[in-house]
Amino acid sequence: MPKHGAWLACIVQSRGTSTKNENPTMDRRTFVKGASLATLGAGLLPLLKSLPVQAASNRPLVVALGASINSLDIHRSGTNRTSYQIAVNCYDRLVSFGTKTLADGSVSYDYNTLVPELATEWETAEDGLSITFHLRQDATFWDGKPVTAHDVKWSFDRAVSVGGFPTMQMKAGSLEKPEQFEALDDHTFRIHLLHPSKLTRPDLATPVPIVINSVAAKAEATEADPWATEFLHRTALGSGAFKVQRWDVGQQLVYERNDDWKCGPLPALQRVVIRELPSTSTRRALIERGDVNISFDIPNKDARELEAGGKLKVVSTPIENCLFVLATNLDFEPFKDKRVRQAIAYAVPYADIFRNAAYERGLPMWGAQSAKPTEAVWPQPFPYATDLDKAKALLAETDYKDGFEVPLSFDLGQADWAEPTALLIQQNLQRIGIRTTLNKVPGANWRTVALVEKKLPLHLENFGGWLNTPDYYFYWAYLKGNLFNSSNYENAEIRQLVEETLYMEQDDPQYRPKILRMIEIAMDDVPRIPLWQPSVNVAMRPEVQGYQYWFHRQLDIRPLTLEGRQG
Amino acid sequence: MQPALLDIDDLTIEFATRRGTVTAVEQVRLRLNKGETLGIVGESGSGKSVTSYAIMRILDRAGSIHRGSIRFSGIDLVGANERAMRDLRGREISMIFQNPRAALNPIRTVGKQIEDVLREHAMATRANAREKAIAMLRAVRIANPEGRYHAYPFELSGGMCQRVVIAIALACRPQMLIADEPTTGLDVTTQKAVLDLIKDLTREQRMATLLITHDLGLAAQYCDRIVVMQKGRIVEAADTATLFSSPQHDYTRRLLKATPGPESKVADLLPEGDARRALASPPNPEAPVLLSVEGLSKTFGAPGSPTSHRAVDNLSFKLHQGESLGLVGESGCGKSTTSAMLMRLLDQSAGALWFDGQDIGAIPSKQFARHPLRAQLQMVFQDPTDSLNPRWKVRDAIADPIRRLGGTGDKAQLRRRVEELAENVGLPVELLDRYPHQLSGGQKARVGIARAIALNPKMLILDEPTAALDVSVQAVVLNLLVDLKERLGMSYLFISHDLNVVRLMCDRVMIMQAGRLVEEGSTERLLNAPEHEYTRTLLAAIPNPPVPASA
Amino acid sequence: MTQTASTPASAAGAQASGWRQARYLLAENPVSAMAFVLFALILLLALFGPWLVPYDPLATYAGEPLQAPSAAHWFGTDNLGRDVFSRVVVATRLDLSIALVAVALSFVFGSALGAMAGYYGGWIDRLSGRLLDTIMAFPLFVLAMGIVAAAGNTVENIVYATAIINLPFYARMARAEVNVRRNAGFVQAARLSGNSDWRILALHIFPNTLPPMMVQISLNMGWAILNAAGLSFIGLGVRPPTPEWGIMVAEGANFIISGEWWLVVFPGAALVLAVFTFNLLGDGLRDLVDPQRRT
Amino acid sequence: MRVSNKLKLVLLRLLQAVPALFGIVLVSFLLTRALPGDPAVYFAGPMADEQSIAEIRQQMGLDRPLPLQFFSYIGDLLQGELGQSISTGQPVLTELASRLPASLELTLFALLLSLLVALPLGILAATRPNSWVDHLCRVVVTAGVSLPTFFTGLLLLYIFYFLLGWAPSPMGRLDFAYLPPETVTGSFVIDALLAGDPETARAAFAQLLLPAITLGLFTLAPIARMTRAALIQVLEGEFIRTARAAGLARRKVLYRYGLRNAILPVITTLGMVFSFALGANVLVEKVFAWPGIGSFAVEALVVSDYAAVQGFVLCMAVLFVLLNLLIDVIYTLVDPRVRMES
Repeated sequence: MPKHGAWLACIVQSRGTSTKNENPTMDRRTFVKGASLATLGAGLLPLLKSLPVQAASNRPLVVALGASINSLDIHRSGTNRTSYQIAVNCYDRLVSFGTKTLADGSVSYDYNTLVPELATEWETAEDGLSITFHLRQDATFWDGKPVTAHDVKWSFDRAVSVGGFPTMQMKAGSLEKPEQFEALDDHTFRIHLLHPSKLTRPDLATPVPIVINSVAAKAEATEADPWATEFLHRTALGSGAFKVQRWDVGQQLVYERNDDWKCGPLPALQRVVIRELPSTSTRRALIERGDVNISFDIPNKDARELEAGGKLKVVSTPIENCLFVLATNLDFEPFKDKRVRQAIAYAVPYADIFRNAAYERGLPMWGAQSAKPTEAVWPQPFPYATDLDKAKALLAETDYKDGFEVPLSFDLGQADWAEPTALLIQQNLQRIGIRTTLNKVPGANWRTVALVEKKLPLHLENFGGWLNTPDYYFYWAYLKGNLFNSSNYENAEIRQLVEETLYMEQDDPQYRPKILRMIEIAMDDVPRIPLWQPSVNVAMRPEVQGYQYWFHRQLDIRPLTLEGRQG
Repeated sequence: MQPALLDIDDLTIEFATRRGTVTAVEQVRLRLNKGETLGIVGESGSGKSVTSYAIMRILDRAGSIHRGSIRFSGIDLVGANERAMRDLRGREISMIFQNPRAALNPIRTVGKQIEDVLREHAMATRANAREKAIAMLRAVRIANPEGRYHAYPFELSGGMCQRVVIAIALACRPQMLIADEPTTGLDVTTQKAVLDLIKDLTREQRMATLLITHDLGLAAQYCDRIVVMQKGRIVEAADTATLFSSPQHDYTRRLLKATPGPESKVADLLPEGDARRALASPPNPEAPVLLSVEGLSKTFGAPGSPTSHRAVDNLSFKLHQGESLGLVGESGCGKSTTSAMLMRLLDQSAGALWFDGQDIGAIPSKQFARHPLRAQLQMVFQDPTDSLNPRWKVRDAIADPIRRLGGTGDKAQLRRRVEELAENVGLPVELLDRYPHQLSGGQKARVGIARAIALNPKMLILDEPTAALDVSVQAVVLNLLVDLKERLGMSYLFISHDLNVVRLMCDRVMIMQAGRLVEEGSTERLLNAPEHEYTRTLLAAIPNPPVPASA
Repeated sequence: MTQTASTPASAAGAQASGWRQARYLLAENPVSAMAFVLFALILLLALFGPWLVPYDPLATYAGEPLQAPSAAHWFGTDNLGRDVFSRVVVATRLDLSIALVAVALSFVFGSALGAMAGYYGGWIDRLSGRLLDTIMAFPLFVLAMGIVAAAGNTVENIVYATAIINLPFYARMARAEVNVRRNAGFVQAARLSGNSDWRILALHIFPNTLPPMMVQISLNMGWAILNAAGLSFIGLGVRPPTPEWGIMVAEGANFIISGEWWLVVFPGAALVLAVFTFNLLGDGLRDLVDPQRRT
Repeated sequence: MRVSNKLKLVLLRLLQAVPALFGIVLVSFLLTRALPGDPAVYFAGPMADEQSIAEIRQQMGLDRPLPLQFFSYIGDLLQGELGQSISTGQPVLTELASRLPASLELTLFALLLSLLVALPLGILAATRPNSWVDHLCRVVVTAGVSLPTFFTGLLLLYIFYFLLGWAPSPMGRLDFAYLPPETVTGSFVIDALLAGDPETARAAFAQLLLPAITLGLFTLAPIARMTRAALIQVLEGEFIRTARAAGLARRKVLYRYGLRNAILPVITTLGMVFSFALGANVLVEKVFAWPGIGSFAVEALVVSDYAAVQGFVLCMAVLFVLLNLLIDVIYTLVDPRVRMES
């Protein structure tokens, strides 16, 4: 237990320090210096060893992935999460997040630092209602065409117009209409804001607002398809650090370095192969045998065992703003009673779950000492721990002292953690008289029944917000009608608080108390019972360096290096 | 005396079965000289085929030569290894089997099959194999041998197939030919042609022949000497004339008697004093007509189409009460189709059927099953094994028609009736609770008869009722049928290809060829003074044993 | 070549009781004998399994998770500390039921359809032929998946799906077996005895098609279990925590690389043994019922 | 005359398959519509709200009544349009075209391996029925069919790749160090050989081996058993006795007379096994990351990817029809009697 506490403290602390650095714009010189250093580090070292490993240098970096890349266009509907890496590696945004070193020595993106990517600098207008970006002069698309503000305008217009996920994500940053975007000249771009929001700038660093080669794209557009979605679906038209050399759908994607990349230090790797390998066992065998360099997003069990094995580097980073929760549905009669929800919160065998489903990867989210939060951070442990007597006592106060029956559902696609968790919960609920039957819901159906129709009485859910603020999480998960509030939970005060804080800067003096109040209600009402904060686990061969954790949970291959090999 | 070509001494063959060892052949001795034809005659189970397999050393896995010696041209065949045997087979000793079509590889052209043997024994090279094969086909008198070379067995008639088998057997000019029931299942005319061919070819090549048959008449006609086997032992051996004129062994005498000849009566088939001997009363020409058939025809396939085939063509006849009418013809002549139509199992294409004054031809076969007249028209089937449901006990098989049509609901009464029927057909009552596979062929035939007469039908069609039976069993069954007819006053339509049996059983005979009636008349007249060419051919083809002198 | 030896003997052997026949065959064929013993064992476990096992098969933490086989846990423990031995034993009943019911269903409906098609021919035959063609032309495993996915993830649906995809095999077989007998002598005789078509089909012909069908049945039993296992492997099987061999193997397979072999080997062995037993039983049964093998 | 007759016969057979194909189209359409998932929800992406889902549903035509959807589906089919897979984002036709060769290569090779083992086993068992060889064969092939493929697959992988390192890394059809050869037949091994690139052929072959063995083990049993049964029956045939009595050599009797006659039921079995294996190697494909048609179908089914499932089923049905036709042709070549009947 103290171990987790310490870990938690570190993160809270690092977060605390970085929030002090308020200036989102970064000195350009600092950046360039950092960049040249990185280039030097990446370029010089391998040079010394280049001769003996010449033969091996043809070998690219190989990444094993469980999921499939189904599109090269993040704006297209139906594009899956795995495909977002194309947006990261092949396209540039105006800005990106900086990085920070975590307590365990691994490197993570830093939500609180924005660094230049296509834009070298940017300023917010006095009235706070527009942001002006100055683009680099030398950036070009792969076809040689310079990147201009018109490309940015077209790309942003596209993102807010195509509908579906990209439009939603843009909206989260209050970017809703094409009229908001203006190309002042070839290298100056302005965003007009509907209202000031703290989420606007970080939203620009997510994978969605990528800059597409609008000239080349428009050439492929048709009347029926004005945004060239069919073309961009299969062909990337970016300015990013890597080009797509080859894409065999369902098998592999090969990245090849764009040697003319200007928006950051030239990547050390020339070629990266993403292999799609559906079987976790196969992936484990491959990384252990050394036939792949990185196995991305591995199961918790493998992470623990491979780390213990000592031959591989395993990085497990708790996913920011993400929780695995046991969600109760308030449309289901017994769960309308808060005490029933609390009884369940006391019945959950947290430690067993953390040990046998999480394999102690991630952070525990139970056992807080006080029912009142003292830190305005999210997620944080809830004031519940396994206490069957208390659970029984609570349940006895309700109309359901003899228990009741309820199906406990989980997503088949998440069975690796959800199934053992569900089994352990099932057993403890049985002990307080709540009889559950386990219900595996196939992946396709899950979103429909759990999130859209919201009709699963009791289920395991894992929402994580890209934008790392508590209000953002609450917006999606605690407001009735919003997608990830699968509990149908509604609380007028929380709604009020979320509406007040959603656009509010985090340094606003009102922000902290409001967030604390929000969290306090969530802890008391517990429509969603946090189990633990999951982590994204990556196993790497020792020669792989430079891995960074990103909120989008995709591999950013740009900073990676292979030690002892020429890029 | 010159050394025999084949010399078998003290041959004993045993089979390992699940109930221990069974001796199939015991202490057999026989000799066969060059150019001689020896007949081995016996009923099923006598060990005659096993003996021949032992000579070829092609006994199946369970069988083994327990004792004795087989010497061929001085070579010890019992001790010879497989390689040596292979050299002998086909080149020195050849064998032909019954059921010629099954004896040929169905998916290889007959020419190739002859070539296989020639090439195996180095009697032909790749270059001249084809030519030699065609020569062989010509030698067995197959017309258009060049064309037939490419034929597959299914494209040839049964007789032709047997000629091909003979061609294979004789291709390498062996010294000895074993013919194991070579004509069983063939029509009489074909049988004669095939046997004549064998006789001619073996004589030409001075080959020794071992003819294995159940038919004494056949053996008499083609063999120089005959050995008679019973239950694995040789009971008598003599030259043909001696055997028929003065049979020594009891069994031989019984066999001779049971074989129908041109002069015999039904009762003669059984030994004198046998209680089962039956006497047929003379026909009564005054008896009323029971069944009247007019213009009966059956066409298969859509009329006018090239596949359409007229199986029965404009058949008309009458059957009187108490009469026994024979219907004779070779395979494919339309006998079975006719009987199916008469039985109302098959709808006719044209023609009228009057039975006992009722127009039964107007009743569709589908509806006849529950018709009151169903009980009056019954049938005894050719194959007693096939006609009994293997999963029904004998008792249930006999009781089935009574249950369905006899209206007997009372169990005890039914039981009594079944036992009475069993007694009537001479079936021991204790066999009633067995399954068909536990009965012998003769017993099965009796069950079939008992079932057919269970409802006291007025008319019985007997479709080759004894074709699958040994002669001694046939003798008993034929007597039984005569006896039943007398006692129950039935009319018989007796379908057969065996004119000798028909002569015994029938008052009148009809000869059928290719769906048409070619000749009809009283048995006496038709068999003694046939008018139609076809009838004469049929008669000429029957192998008749010499009349035993002692009879 | 056996004809000479067998024909006269068959009458003498009439009294050979079924037992003697069975004993002889089993002695002659030790593999079949083994299969019968194994089948008895499986039946025993299916009937009494829940009372024989040392632990509650559903209880987590019956021991430490992921322990290798030991005296306390013969087959080790799984990732939630459940006793693998208890789970394997208790699963027998469910697996056997799935196999039995699925096969029984496809047998009953398949053979009824096939028998009618074979007996009547004509449009019934053509219609059922088309229907079977349609089922056969489906990739069977995907059809089973589709049915279970569409109808819901329950044991009943798994059984129905398995029954449907096996149906054509029985129907074809029944059709062929009936077809060759529809004009057999004993059928003609039955017609002469005044039996209706239905009676002939049901009482005369159908019982005779049983021996080859028996073999098919026993072979399919194993196949049915494998089918359920395959469905489990892709997450469409029996719902947890119910122990079922297929799921256990499917989940256990993920532990092969990490070295926890007992999670897959024991349920896998049970599955193999069961399928194996059914397959061998099929051969044994054919020997028993095949009249040609009787002397 | 003869040739045109044959052609007519083939066309007739294809025509006869039309009702079955229509049945398949209808059943697969209804089956996919009965699947619980909502493709619009899936397609709309993780953050979509109800409005955007409704928009997408309309775009995909899923808001229209079923019969209308069916007719437009049939209309598309007749134009050769199979639709687009929502899960992979590719036209179904493209997916099938790229994945079918992989499945066919795997299945055919597995069957070849299986035949190479099963035929001799079957022959051995048939020539010595009820001997210890026979029993051993029985045990071996039964064990093969009793092992779930995903179990054998992972076990083989564990032993031959993970522990021994003999097998290449199980990463699909070809290691990324090699470029896939130009497509001629669709089989990497053959295409690489045709392109004169033995190195790539060898690599592709190495990738193929383990999954093929896994699948082959499973198909061993039906082939071996059918060979045994058919051969025993043929060897009891009278023409075999004739051949023996004519002194033909043992081998000639066994192969030219016995096996050639026994091969017909084996071919039928082979056809059944083939179509079964092609759909059922889903599990093998998953373990060996084989980009085949089976895993595609399963993924599609799990996400209610209508077009993909329907396309797959139709593709398999067409294959099935063609396969049966091929078997008929083989039958006619082997058995002259069939020629006659037709």
